[in-house]
Amino acid sequence: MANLDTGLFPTWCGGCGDWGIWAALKAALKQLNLATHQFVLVYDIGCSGNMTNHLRAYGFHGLHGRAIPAACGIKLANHSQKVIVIGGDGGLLGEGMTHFISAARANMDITVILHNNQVYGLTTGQSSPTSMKGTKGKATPLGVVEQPLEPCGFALLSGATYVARAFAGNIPDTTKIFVDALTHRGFALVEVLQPCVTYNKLNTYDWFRQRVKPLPISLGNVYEAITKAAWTDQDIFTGVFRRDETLSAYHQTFAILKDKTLIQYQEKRDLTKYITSQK
Amino acid sequence: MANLDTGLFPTWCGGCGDWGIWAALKAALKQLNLATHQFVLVYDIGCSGNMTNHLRAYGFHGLHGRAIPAACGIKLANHSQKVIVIGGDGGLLGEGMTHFISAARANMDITVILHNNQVYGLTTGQSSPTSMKGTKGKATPLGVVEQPLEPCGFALLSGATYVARAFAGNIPDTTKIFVDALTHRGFALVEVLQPCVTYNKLNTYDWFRQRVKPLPISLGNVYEAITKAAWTDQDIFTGVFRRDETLSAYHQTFAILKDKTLIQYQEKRDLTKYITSQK
Amino acid sequence: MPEVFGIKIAGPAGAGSMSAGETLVRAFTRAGYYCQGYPEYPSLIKGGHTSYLVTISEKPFPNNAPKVDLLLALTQGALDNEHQSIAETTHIIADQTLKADHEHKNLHQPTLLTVAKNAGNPLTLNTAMLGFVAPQLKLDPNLVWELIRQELGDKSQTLLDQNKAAFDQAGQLSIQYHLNLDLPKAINQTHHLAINGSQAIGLGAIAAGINFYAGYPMTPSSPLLHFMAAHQLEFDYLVRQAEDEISAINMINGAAFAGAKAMTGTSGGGFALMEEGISLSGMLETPIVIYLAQRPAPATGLPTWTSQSDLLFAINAGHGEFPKIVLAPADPDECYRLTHRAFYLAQTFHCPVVILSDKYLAENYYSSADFPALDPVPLSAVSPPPKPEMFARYAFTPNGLHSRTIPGIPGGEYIANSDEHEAHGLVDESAENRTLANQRRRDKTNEIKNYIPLPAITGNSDQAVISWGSPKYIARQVAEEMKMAHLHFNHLWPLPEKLDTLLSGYTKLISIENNETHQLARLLRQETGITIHQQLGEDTGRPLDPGKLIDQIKHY
Amino acid sequence: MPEVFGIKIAGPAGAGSMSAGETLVRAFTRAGYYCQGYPEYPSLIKGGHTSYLVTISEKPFPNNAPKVDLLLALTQGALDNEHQSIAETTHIIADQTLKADHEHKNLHQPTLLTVAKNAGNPLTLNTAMLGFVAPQLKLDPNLVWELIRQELGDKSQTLLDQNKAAFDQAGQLSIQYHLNLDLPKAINQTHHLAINGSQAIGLGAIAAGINFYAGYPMTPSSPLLHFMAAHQLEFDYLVRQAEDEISAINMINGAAFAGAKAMTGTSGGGFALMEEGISLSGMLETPIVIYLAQRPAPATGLPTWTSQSDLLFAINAGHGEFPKIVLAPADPDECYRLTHRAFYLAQTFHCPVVILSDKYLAENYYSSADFPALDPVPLSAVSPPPKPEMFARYAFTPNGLHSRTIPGIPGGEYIANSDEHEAHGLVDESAENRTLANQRRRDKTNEIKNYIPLPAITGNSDQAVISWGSPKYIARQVAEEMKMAHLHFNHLWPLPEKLDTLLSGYTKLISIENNETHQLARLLRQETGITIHQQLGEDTGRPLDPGKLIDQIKHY
Ligand SMILES: Cc1ncc(C[n+]2csc(CCOP(=O)(O)OP(=O)(O)O)c2C)c(N)n1
Ligand SMILES: Cc1ncc(C[n+]2csc(CCOP(=O)(O)OP(=O)(O)O)c2C)c(N)n1
Ligand code: SF4
Ligand code: SF4
Ligand SMILES: [Mg+2]
Ligand SMILES: [Mg+2]
Repeated sequence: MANLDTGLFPTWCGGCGDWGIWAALKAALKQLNLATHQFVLVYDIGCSGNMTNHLRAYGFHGLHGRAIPAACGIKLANHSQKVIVIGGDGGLLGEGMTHFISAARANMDITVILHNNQVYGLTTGQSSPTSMKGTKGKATPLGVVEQPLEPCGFALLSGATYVARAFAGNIPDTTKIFVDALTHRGFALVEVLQPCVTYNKLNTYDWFRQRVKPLPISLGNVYEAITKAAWTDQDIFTGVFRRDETLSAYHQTFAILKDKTLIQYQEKRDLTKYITSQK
Repeated sequence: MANLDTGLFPTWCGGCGDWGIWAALKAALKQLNLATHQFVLVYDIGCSGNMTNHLRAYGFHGLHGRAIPAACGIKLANHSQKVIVIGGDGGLLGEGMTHFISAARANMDITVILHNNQVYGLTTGQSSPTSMKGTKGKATPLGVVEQPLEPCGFALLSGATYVARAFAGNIPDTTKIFVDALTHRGFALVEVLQPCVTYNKLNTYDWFRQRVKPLPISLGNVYEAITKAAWTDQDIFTGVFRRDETLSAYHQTFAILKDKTLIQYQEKRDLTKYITSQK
Repeated sequence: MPEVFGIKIAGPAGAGSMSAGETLVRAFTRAGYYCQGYPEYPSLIKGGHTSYLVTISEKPFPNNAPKVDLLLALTQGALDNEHQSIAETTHIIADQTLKADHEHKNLHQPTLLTVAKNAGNPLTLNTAMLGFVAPQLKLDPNLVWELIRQELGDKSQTLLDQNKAAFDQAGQLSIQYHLNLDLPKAINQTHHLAINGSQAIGLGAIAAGINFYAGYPMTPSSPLLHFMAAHQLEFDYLVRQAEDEISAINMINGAAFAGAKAMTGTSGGGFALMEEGISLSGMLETPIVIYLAQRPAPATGLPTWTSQSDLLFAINAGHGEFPKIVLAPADPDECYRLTHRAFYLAQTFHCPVVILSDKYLAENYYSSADFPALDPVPLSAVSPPPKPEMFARYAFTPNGLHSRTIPGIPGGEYIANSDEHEAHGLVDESAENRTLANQRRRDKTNEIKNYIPLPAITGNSDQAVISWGSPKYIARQVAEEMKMAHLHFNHLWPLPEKLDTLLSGYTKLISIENNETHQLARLLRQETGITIHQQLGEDTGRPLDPGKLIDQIKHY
Repeated sequence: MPEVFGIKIAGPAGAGSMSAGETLVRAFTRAGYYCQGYPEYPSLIKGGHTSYLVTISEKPFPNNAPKVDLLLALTQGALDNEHQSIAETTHIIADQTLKADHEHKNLHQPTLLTVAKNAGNPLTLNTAMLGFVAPQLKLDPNLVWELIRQELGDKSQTLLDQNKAAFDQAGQLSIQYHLNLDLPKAINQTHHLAINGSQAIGLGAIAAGINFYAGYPMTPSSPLLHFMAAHQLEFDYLVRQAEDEISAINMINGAAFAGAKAMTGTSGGGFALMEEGISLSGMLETPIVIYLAQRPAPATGLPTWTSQSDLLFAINAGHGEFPKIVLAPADPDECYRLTHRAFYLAQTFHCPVVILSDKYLAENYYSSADFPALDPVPLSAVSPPPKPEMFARYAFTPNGLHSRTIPGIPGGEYIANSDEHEAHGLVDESAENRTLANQRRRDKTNEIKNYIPLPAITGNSDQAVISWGSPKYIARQVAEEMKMAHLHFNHLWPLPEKLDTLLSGYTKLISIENNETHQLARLLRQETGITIHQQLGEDTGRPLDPGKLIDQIKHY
């Protein structure tokens, strides 16, 4: 596998969980031995999405919240590409929640790496959909009223065929999960617990280390997985909540994508038959 | 309670489930004995939303998919109003899914009546987020690939404090549930199974009558409720999946809304203190 | 012989006046006429009054007939609703049981409902009407039945039999009637299409080699979505009904980045939601095509009526300044060619191309000359020699154009970056880089102008009527009757060089647009400094009335 | 004595150059100067180079000093990065350990880092720098410390003590230095504010009686969101961080319908998403205020830099044609008054009002005259006598204005209907009703024009510089130096009547805008037919340079 270096060095704060995710992703890509033209990285806008400038591969850095539809479009245009989404809780679960659910329901063959720092990092510290109740953000100084959104639960209820959680403080395990997710065929979510050392003073490395535990049991159905994926006061399980290879990925349901990618259809089209029918 | 008649008669197809919902809603409003200036009906765009012209009360017929945020704005401006959302599966769960989840998470004190006909009615028959797998719509002639979205499940996972399901073919029970939902304080979803006789030839009155059953047991926690709310091949339960009055509604968490509504604050504001601090 | 002849078929929504009207357009086209079919229906599913006006003529692209020569009323409501369109000379056909509000010398009341009922299905009334009227219109009943048969598609045999019975019995009934309708001359061509703007746009996209269409239903863009969906298997592309318009535009941005010829379509409200994604295309330089079918606004407006009120909205769509192309076809032939051209321009300039239509163009049926076969637009992508740096996708070039790669090409790696970026797509916020990037975008817009034709001119006069989009033939008729020249714009943005010279050659310019604020007139003044002397038009949801426009010009 | 004096403090993001810069603006304002503080920082959280330029003057609203007279470099990177801004005469203060790239006669290298370390916290370096520089700038150290103390807010006592120690020790160090800086004359006012555009807009909204602000974070509109959020308890309104911009605009439409004085704010990409909701406001006639803080685009662009490229985008926002007002303040005083006015206009005309600013205005600090106390804008709502029909909210009136009710008022029931509607809000798709509704909207726009002032004119000449928004004082400086008049627009849409007469009184018009396509110039030609002879400006993210503009005019 070629060099992933772009010559630009990340600007994340020292200690930011994004460093760990970056390291794990690079390690996973190396392990999978993919050439840099065989996959596309689709970045959302955020501190997470600023990884854009630090991986030398095909990259698409679109709009805040819209990485998933862009990724779906890329996948459908050329399904021989592995498509990986890098984004934050604000973008993927706030602005872009509809797309997250829709892509999961469709079992789009993309791997979504969710940098869950429970805050809007790049815009300097507002609360996010995963912020805990009571969190005081710059736009919610009276404290968040909402109950936090459960990314894994939502993915599971939407029918995501691969759902896992990792902790950015544990690079080896995160790498393993990335490798696993990247070899899944279908919609894969990896929620990475990502401490934001600058704007999230509650959910720190220590806080997570006290709670994070590997998922002890193997799970039965989706509803059980949803229950286990929920955070409790004591436990936040990491590991794989679902991996179901029995369902077709979205693109696999179309006969024309069986032997060719969509962009390989470049032949001239003969409209005569249709036109004649309109005479 | 005053007359709810506007002088315009609905244009729904004969036999459409919307007739039943209209009847049940009028009956519920009568039963609650609300005057027509004490509540606001917020309509989405769709066949469902076309109820706009047939209820003589304060009404807000906004944009496709955006009834919920408009309703939240109305509620926060004047929380002495009861705020009721009328919308379809396309608007509330497709275009507007992010808002649905957000309002539920916030426990906004609004009652959402979801006309679930599993199709885009007004735009003449495309598949919707709740269409069953394989459904052929005008824009999905090869059949829907997605797994159908579970409205009650999503509401429950989002933290909706009231979640119920009714069947438009059963007006008395639907009325009862409406009355119940309208007396709940907090986010209330009533999913109404609404046959669309014109564009949904699968999920007909008969089809539902074979499957619809009152929820047999009282439910434990939210995760159990999610499980029971899921449709199975045999059973589609109607009734109340959750009613939790212990949590504050969103507006109740703000001290300034304790004794006055937001729009009652019309006093002149003295900026001197702040301005002095900037000198 | 009159120049045009107008036939209106009216009934409640769901009673089949639309399909009967379309059948008449097809039948007359085959019979060698030029036709235009104009549907009117309210924004609801059932019950409201709907009508379909078929205008036939010996000349191409007739406008709506100024009066209804033949009214086919399916129900009492239809008859009542249409009382305004009944002139003294209008022939009316209505079932025997219906009551006209006053005496009409040309009221004909065969027992059509009885025929339909006898055929076993009262819903065959529209078919009975066609069976009755075909001989009176000198249409070959076999041809008309064949078209009805086609329209019924894969309906059940019972339904086919019922329709056939109704059609034949009504034809029998017709023998006793002699309406002696005064029809225009048929020119007896036999190769014309009967086609609407949506179909023609779809065919243009298919001919251009579209790979991916993502859309979300919205009147009046849905017919294109449905057309594209219906033909995906036949022509090897994919259609995705997206979860919303925002997803659709971002999906096609992604697909276009990956090499797909990609398109989306919507109407005003959906287009508003897509604007951020259009701006994205401007920054990433993805080749995308966006179809905007206009309807009266603001907000939900009049969803099933026509309008041209989104011109400046489309031209100024998306935050910031970036190259963008806006085209507006006026008839099926232009729809076909300009859509193909939209893909060509997108692949050439790597920018968003907007195709503006409206409900009138999207849903009207026209007799149209055959469409030429067109080659697909070649996919613009190169295979560069691998280098240590990434591919210089956004390198500075003299005319702002540059080659691109797509994922899968080794050595082509680059970042499509929505942040301002340097040649390889890496973020670069320096003033120097920004200045260069601005220049690249400006150069590109200037280069595009070389591809933009001046407006088409017909007629010779020092006074001219100007128009854009679907009212082309209305403006043409006005110009002809006023003995003025006619300048028609189908490339709306950017405007071509030398336009000022062209316009300043006229002593009087009159704009005709289906909007209230005279957007083309204002655009022309903005870009050329030339004032349009008389600015005409309104936005009532209805097509403009040539007679009224001529009056306004005469009384200026 | 120079007219202006420029002090730049530079360091990596997170090292406190921003807060130190703001402290200097406040200190100089209190010391009786006119100041302006201009921050520059990249779109990232940590590490990038940031700087803060403080310009002080005896005249109001100084533009950025043309050269840096005093550079305060916090780190080696800062010193290196700023080498371009160092002139021969520039005084530089940098820690002893730093190395300049070549000899500077005015390089001063006290042991500031040692001071900070001795104070127990190297992060107090910025405070040490202020302690050192205060005496050299003839600022009262007690005043400066007091301001730092304020800035530190509720930080821990340890941190306060560390900062105090660093400040005092650096002050001691300073005694040995005599930079003899040549400062402008102070005018010794004592009542001026040091305030940025975001705060001033927030105060205007609060004074107007805002009830509800819904927003979604986006640079450079976030400072307003944060300001509004911070002060909600104090001033009795509510702020909601919405799930996205679409929710925000629809929430304020709902809230405004229910009687709230409601506002949202965003930047270009978010504004794009709000356009459908702006069109909705046009149809429902809800009084809403939308704050659009511009930044360089397209797409994500340069998020933390300034631009004026969204003027036509804002004016043409939303599908369809409807009354809309666009205002653009240029300084804190205008921010305060025009925001108040925006609420007033919204309540008067029941239409969307857009306030355009940009990163420059939103984040720059200015010394500003005190803000006058303003009365709240009265809520427009009536209590009609109950009738059998609903309330005729959209009744036809001569000037397009009509009274409204809000939920809770018996007898006021009506439908705010996004479908075209009749007087009570019930759907009505007839041509007659649409014509009336169009007329109502047109009348309203015309009525609004009566409230729109002509541009403010300074200077007397037959040649004029024109500008809008934040470059006002840059254009003013250019006009003054060129001895031209200056026409400044802060009401951008609709444009006032008689503007053509005013403009045609000048023999030469020169536009100055922070964009590439000269949007105001084009708008003026569109609406008046008058061509702006020279169109200047660029969109590099940086404020325009008066010197360069003057050159361009001279070499035209
Ligand atoms: C339409 C739009 N709205 C808002 C923004 C501003 N914005 C940029 S990043 C961001 C939030 C990022 O939060 P998250 O996705 O959690 O990423 P993080 O920075 O925490 O990694 C926001 C709101 C934008 N760029 N576009
Ligand atoms: C932004 C936008 N997109 C699309 C539409 C077109 N549209 C109107 S109603 C509708 C779907 C309605 O489906 P649903 O919400 O299920 O309501 P139903 O008609 O089935 O009751 C759509 C797509 C619109 N009005 N606005
Ligand atoms: S602000 Fe938070 S998320 Fe962003 S780089 Fe710093 S630590 Fe990481
Ligand atoms: S189309 Fe369906 S949902 Fe709409 S009115 Fe008819 S039956 Fe009801
Ligand atoms: Mg985040
Ligand atoms: Mg529906």
